[in-house]
This record gives sequence, structure tokens and C-alpha cells, in this order.
Amino acid sequence: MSAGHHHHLYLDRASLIHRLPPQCKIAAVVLFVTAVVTTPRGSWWPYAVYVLALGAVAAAGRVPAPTILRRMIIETPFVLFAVILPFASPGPKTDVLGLTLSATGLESAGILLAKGTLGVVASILLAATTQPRDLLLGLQRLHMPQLLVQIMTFMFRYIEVVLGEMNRMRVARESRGFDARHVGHLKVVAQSAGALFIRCYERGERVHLAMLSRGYTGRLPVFADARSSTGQWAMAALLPLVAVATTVAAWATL
Amino acid sequence: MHVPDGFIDAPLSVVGGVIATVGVGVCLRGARRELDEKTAPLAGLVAAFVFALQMLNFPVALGTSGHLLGGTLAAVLVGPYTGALCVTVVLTVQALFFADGGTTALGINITTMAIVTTVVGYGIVVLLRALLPARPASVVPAAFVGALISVPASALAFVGFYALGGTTGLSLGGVLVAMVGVHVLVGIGEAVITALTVGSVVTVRPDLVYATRSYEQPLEIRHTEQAA
Amino acid sequence: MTASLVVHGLAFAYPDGHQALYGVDLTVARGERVAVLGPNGAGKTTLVLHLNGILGGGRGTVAVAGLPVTKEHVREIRRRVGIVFQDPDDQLFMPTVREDVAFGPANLGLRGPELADRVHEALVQVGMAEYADRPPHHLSYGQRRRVAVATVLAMRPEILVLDEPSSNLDPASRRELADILLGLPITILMVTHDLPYALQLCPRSVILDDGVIVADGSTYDLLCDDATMTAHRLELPFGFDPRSAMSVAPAASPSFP
Amino acid sequence: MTASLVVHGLAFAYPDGHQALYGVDLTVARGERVAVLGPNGAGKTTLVLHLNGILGGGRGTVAVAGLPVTKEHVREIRRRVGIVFQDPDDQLFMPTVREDVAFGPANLGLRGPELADRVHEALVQVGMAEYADRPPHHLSYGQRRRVAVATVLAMRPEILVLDEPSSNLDPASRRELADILLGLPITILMVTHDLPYALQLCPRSVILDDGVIVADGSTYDLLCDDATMTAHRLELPFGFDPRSAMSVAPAASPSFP
Ligand SMILES: Nc1ncnc2c1ncn2[C@@H]1O[C@H](COP(=O)(O)OP(=O)(O)OP(=O)(O)O)[C@@H](O)[C@H]1O
Ligand SMILES: Nc1ncnc2c1ncn2[C@@H]1O[C@H](COP(=O)(O)OP(=O)(O)OP(=O)(O)O)[C@@H](O)[C@H]1O
Ligand SMILES: [Mg+2]
Ligand SMILES: [Mg+2]
Repeated sequence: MSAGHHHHLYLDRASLIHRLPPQCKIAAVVLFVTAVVTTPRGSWWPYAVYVLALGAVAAAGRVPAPTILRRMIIETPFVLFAVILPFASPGPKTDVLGLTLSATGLESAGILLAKGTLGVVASILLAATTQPRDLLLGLQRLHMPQLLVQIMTFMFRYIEVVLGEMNRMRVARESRGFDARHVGHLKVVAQSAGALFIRCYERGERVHLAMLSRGYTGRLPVFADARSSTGQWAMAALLPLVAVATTVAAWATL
Repeated sequence: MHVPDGFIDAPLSVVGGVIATVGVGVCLRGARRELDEKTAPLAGLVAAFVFALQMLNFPVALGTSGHLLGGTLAAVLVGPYTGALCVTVVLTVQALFFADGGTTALGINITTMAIVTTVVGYGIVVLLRALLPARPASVVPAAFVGALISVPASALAFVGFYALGGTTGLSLGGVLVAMVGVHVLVGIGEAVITALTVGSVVTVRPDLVYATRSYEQPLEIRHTEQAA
Repeated sequence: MTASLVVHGLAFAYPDGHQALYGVDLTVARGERVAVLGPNGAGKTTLVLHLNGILGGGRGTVAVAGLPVTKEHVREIRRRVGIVFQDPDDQLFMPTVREDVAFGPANLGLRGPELADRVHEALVQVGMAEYADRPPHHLSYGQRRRVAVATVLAMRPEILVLDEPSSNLDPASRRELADILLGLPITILMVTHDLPYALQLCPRSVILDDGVIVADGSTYDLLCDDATMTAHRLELPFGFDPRSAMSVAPAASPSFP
Repeated sequence: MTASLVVHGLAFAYPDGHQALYGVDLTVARGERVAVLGPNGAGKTTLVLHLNGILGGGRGTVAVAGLPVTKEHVREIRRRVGIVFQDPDDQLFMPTVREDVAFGPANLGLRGPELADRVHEALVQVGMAEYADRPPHHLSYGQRRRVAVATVLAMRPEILVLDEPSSNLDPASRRELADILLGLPITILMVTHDLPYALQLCPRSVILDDGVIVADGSTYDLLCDDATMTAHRLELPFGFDPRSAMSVAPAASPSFP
């Protein structure tokens, strides 16, 4: 029912990375990925540096490798897409393991996979070390417009409301002898889906009104001190600094 | 259709970012008229629903899959400006937090999936409502058609970006046919879900549907002789 | 005859690690009406949710009419045990009141006019027949509670379990509900904080505190036992005296002829 | 002195077209404690939600301490009027009990140790201090209600409005809440179906039925007026007699010296 209690993506650990203010982490991720994306075509060594850098962050944040690998499943659609490239791209062909593939397609696929994957892992690390509530706080500190912060606040809350109400409805159905295995009963589920939207909305509306009753003005009061010190910014800057230096070096040595 | 990091080259990603920033800026100004104390949570709920819809990936053909976009639904429920902001928020959270769609491609994703869908979808709804009978229920078929068309329109916008800044060297014609073809099918699913949701909300809480707001009813006053 | 309900050594912890039940033993005979009393957070709701297998997976056993509450019997048990939840919003989920009340009997296989009659009858019992076509979430809290009771009555369960049924009901509805319950020849387990109501309806009461049953006996005796009462945060409300109450209305309580 | 609360000709229909209030008039003086009685669906909650501008847009006016409840004053009014909602799940939304109770005072600008003290004090008042770090949605219903009361007490409102505060509370908590309320020197409006509780706490009562105030007077007189009571589905509970109750505990009710 309530906002931002532990999210399933969040790993509750005490670590250096967990303690960093959220705004520092968000800025670091965005800058890091930007540096990665601007890596020139033709250099491959920078990706090794990026992987090492992310590996260091994962270690410092105590995020285990299996967790990261499991969550990388989100990439599947674009991995599939990358696999098509070497077959479908025009240009000179090469032979790899007996398959005739497009050389540029192969290179493109490699770059796409490398850059995309690094972006995905950076996000996974952010999510594993930052609670949704803190993400909001961080975006607020980074001056994301108030209206967007507000919509996002409610969105996080409603995701929970929707899950909570779905669960209540399921228990209510089953307690009254509902048998989800019958096909005819799909209709019931579809029917209650319409009610779900309104029910969630009205629950959320009442909660919102209760918040207003207690003086809510659209900004959540900040209990934890989310101010960031220069030291913390410096620490968070390590990751993007490494990446930017690498990219610059790659362009220089091209 | 979430564009990952590195799929579109850096200069065009910047162009996408600029378009998105301007678009979101316009929406922020416009949304002030749509949002009040009560509709702010509705916007959040719509965002949560769009979020859930976009999780529904369904296979379309030969290993490709598409997901719902939710732009028209959002625009019909909370207005076009706020609707675009809702989808923007969803895309931002997905990029930063769920690793779905690249952080650097966020501008492009917002342009194609938040701005184009709401502009096209809501535009069609407004157009059709002018043609259909002036009843709240008319919004349902209008939303159906709006959703149906908004999805391939968004795919088309994506192909546009690809034509100008694609990094993968695939032939433009092939990409065009594949993207638009897939998204015509996705559009049908989107249309059905949009119409169902809007339909159920219109019957119970017509006041929650932006596109049908503004109906007043006279209040009755009773006088009583008080006892005690 | 097998007992209607047998709970043996039931212990349970919520997924967050908080243990709520520490070995509950309770046997209820067929046709008995038993009140479950106890302070907030004692574990009453947790116990109730075990009676038809909504919660489970801890230690101990629950059996309904001889049938153990296990995955394989759960469907049959849910036909027999009707639960009115503490929060009516947990109970109501269909788009209209009528559909909501019809949901249970329809799952039992009722159709057509028979189903319609069953629904109408239950709604009349709780005085909500004229609200049949409204969405439940647009009713007042007390109206929702009345519909929640109707959804379970319509299933004609063998065992009726009510979690604080009288809260948020207006005084007349409260009395009407008492009349309905007194007229049902079935086993009733009622969680309540309303001690006069318990006395009126249930000859027997148990006190659950801190996850165990700490007292079990005649409701009248319990309410008169000041030491036990205060030990478990039970107090008689302002202006209520069980002795004088029982001398006025003895009919309600079969154990005091 | 201006009255604490003035409601005049208030009419309101819900968005689905259902009219709930048909012209409510009510004046409450500063420091008065007034019970709002009436059957389920009478419009009590709807009235309550108008008192700080949560609902609005119908006909009529509401003024708090002389200030009309309009968009421009709404923030000031919400500082002054504290509402405990009928459903605690509507009230609690933060990740921990402590943060939830701190939410209101923090919005009023309190910080640091002052805020912590305020939160602790409110939690002690309702007996929930040891639950400060648990998530509210993992509490029992009665515990949630107690926290809901604490969230509002922590704001130290001038006018306290409670919608069925005693429902789902165990008897001791109910009495403790009565003690807290009796000790607060502020205006209190309490919606309740618990007539003995109303008599104990509020010298004055109004009856709301079908969207209008149909009676207004001393609680004792109302409860003894059988004709009015039955006309509005109010009945005294089993075993309760206001006459004998008042002779036992007159202190609670200042109007009966
Ligand atoms: N979902 C949950 N997760 C964790 N702990 C819970 C949960 N629900 C209840 N509890 C805890 O379990 C204990 C028993 O709760 P339960 O709801 O059974 O109490 P109850 O006797 O029904 O109280 P009440 O009279 O207030 O309804 C309480 O201490 C409560 O805090
Ligand atoms: N959200 C809503 N939409 C439409 N109608 C509503 C809504 N909420 C309440 N009503 C209706 O308005 C009337 C007054 O409801 P209200 O909740 O104010 O009653 P109440 O006096 O608080 O009742 P209770 O004692 O049961 O809490 C009822 O007839 C109810 O059905
Ligand atoms: Mg309970
Ligand atoms: Mg109410």
C-alpha cells in the first residue's frame, strides 16, 4: 500500500555505493554511458576498461555477479536484433565458422552489443544500490521539473497499489470458491481488470487526499539528509572520469 | 521499440534530446492547465498503468516482439500534455532503473513513444469526437482508432531517426517494412486495451476521463424540521 | 460427530519474519458460536486467515469437518468455510454489488433464477437490495461492510467466520446482523472487540493474546473475571454491566437459561 | 468569539451523480466536543471530507475559525483541522510508522530533535512506540488505526475530526483514546456508531440522516429520545442504559454536573 518500501530490484546492503547520495549516482551513470556511447568505431580496448570500471563499482556496492547476469535478461530483444545484423547487413562478406557474414554487420553488432550492455549494467547497478524513493530525491536534487517528480512519485506508489489491490482481489476471489483453471473464468478476470483501474485510482486518490490533509504540498519532506558533500561528488565522479579519459584516449589514438 | 545505448549515433541522439526537451517543456506549460490537486495522482496511476502495459511484451513474428505504448490511453485519461509527461516519466524510470532503453537514447525514446503517440493519438480522438455523437461514450471508439494509428506512427518516427543516424547499416527499406509491419499488429492490441480501459472508466467515473470532462448536475436542497 | 473446526498447535510467521501465532489450539463443535477476543495485534486475523488456507506454511494443523486444510482439500474447504474479512475492501472486487454477491454462489455452480434469488435474498438480509446495481467501491464504509456480509451469506457456508463484523455498522444494522446470525443453524466463529456483542451472540469465548489462546470458557464467566480481562486489555465499555444485561435478555444466550 | 466551525447549506453530489448531502447546517463553538451520529450512508464521511476542503465544489459554505474553506485558504485550514479517516489504509502511506507520523509535522516545518520528540510523543500516546520502525501495512488493523490517530495527534490541530475512531480498537485502546481526547483542550468532532462512546465523550450530538442534520442537542437527551432514535436507525446496544451510565460516570460529560 505504501510508497517505496523495499523494491524488488534493491539489494539491502551497507556499502560505499549504497551510501552515496542518489544525485551523484544518477549523474555518474548518465555521464558514464555518454562516454561509452561516444567511443569511436574501430577501437576495442576501451570496452575492457569500461567493464573493469563497472566491475569495481559492483564490488564496492556488493552486488554479486550472478544477480547482474540474471537481470541482464532485459537485453534479450536487442541481443536477438544484434544477431540478425551480420546476416542482414550489406557490404563485404567474411566467413566465420562456415557462415557467410557481412563484415560491417559483424562489427556493428559487436559495437551495439558492447555499448548497449554497458548501459544496461550501469542501470542495474544503480537500481541495486538505490531505493526508488532515493532515486526520486536524486532527480529532484538534479532539478528535474517538479511536475515530473510528482508524477513519478505517484507512479512508484501506484505500482505498489496496483500490486496490492491485485493481490486483495485474488484472495477475495479464491476465498469464494473461484477456480482459476476453468477457461470460462477468464471473463471474470477481464471483467475485474476494468474495476481494478478504478479501484486503484480511488484508493490512491483517498491516500492522496489524506496526504493533503496533513499539509502535503507536492514535495515529500526529506528526513534523511540527502545533501552531497564535495567528497561524495568526487567519489562518484571516479567512474565517469575513467570512462571519459578512456574515450578521449581512444579518439586520440585512432 | 526502446532504443538502447549506441543504436543511434551520438549527434542524432543529441538532436533527439533537444526535440524531447522542447516537447517536454511545452507539455509542462500545457499541463499546468490540466493538472490540479486531484488529477496529479491520476497522472501517477496512468503512468503506473502505462508502465505495466509496456512490460507486456508479446511476440509478433519471427523472433521480433512488440510491446504496448500507452500514449493514447494516457492522453485520453489525463489530457495530451499530461499524458505525454506520464509516458516520459515511464521511459525515464525504465532507462535509469530498469535498464530498458538507453540513457543516452532517452531523448529519442521520449520523442517517438511519448510525444508522437500522444500527438497523433489524441489528435485523432479530437477529430473523431467532432464527427461522432456528442456523448461521453463516443470517446471509446475514438480512443480505439487513435490508439490503433498512434503505434505505427511512432514506429515511423523511429525509422526517421534511424534513416538519419542509424549505426547498424541495415537497409532502410527493410527496417521500414519490419518496424511498421510489426507495429500495425501491436496497434491492434493497443487499441483493444485502450478502448476497454477507457470504456470501463467512462461508465463509472466519467469525471476521470479528460476527454469527457465538464458535465454538471443540479443539486437538490432539503429542509428539515429539527427534532430535539 | 467430528468437530466443525480443529486447530492444533498452529504457529505462523509473516514473510517479514514477524511471528504472529505461537501454537494455537482450538476445537469448535458443530453448531457452536464462539467469540474470539483479544487485544490489537494478538493474531486474531492471522488465525482467521488460516481457517480456509489463505495463509499457511507454518507449523501445526487446521481441520474443517474432519478435512485437513491442505492444498488438495482447499477448494472443498473454501466451499464450506465462509470468511467475512475485517476490511470490506478486501472482500469486494466486482463492478457491481449484484455481481459481487453472485460471485461465490456462481462458483458453486448456481445459475439463472436460482442464483438471482440467492443474491436477492442475501442483499435483503443485510438491507442492501436497493444498492444492487451500484459499484461497491462507491458505497459508504458501513454499506460496504453490509455487502461484504451478504457475499458470504449467499454462499450458505457450513462454518461462518466473521472478523469484526459489527465495526462501522450503525446500531440498527448491528442488531439486525445479530438477529441474522442467531437465526443461522451453523457454526460461527466471530472475532470482535465488542464485548456486549460477544455476550449477546456467543455462549462461548476464547481469548487470544500474543499468538496463543489464554482463556476459553463461557462468555459470561469471562466477562465477569476481572483479573483475566485486565490482563489481556479487555475492559467492559462505559455503562455496561454483564450481570444486569443477562438478567434482561437471557434468550440470546442459550447457556444461561 | 468566532465559532470553530460553521457549515452552512452544504450540498454535494459524488462524480457518479449520487447526491450525498442535501443542505447541512452545523455550528460548533471553540472547545466543544460534538458527536455526529447517523445510519450507514447518511453522509457523515462526506461531511467530514468537506471540513478541510478535500471534497468541495457543491453548494454551500464551510468556515473554520472564521476562514472560509476555499482554494486560497486551504493550506492554512489543513494546518488547523486534523482528520482521522475512517479507513486507516487511506491514511498511512510511508515506508515506516515513524516516517508516517513525522509526515504531517515535517510539512509544518518541524525538523531534527523537535520533530523526533513530537513523533515519539504521539506514538507513546497511542501505545505504538515500539512499532516505530515497522512498515504500517504490516500491522494489524487495530494497530494501523492507532498509528492513524497518532499521525494526526502529532500535528497538534486546533480542530480534531475523527471518523469512527473507536472501530476495530480493543476495549483498552478505546478507553485510552477516550482519555486522550478528554485531555485535549480543542474542538472535537467525532463521527461514531458507538453511542455509549459518544455519551462518554461528547456533551453534544447531532444526527445526520439522508444528507441533512435532523437533530441537534445534548447527547444524553438524544439517547433518551426513543422516537428520534428509532426514526434514524439508532438503538442503544445490548445491556446499555444511559440513565444508569450517567449516574455512574458523570465526570466525563461536563453538561451533567
Ligand atoms: N502482513 C503482515 N506482515 C507482517 N506482520 C504482520 C502482518 N500482518 C499482521 N502482522 C503482525 O502480526 C501480529 C498479529 O496481527 P493480526 O492482524 O493477526 O492481529 P489481530 O489480532 O487481528 O489485531 P486487530 O485486533 O488489530 O485486528 C501483529 O503484531 C501484526 O503487527
Ligand atoms: N465515492 C463515492 N461515489 C459515489 N457515491 C458515494 C461515494 N462515497 C459514498 N457515496 C454515497 O454517498 C452516501 C453517503 O456516504 P458516506 O460515506 O458519507 O456515508 P457515511 O454516513 O459516512 O456512512 P458510514 O456510516 O457507512 O460510514 C452513501 O449513500 C454512499 O453510497
Ligand atoms: Mg485483525
Ligand atoms: Mg463513513
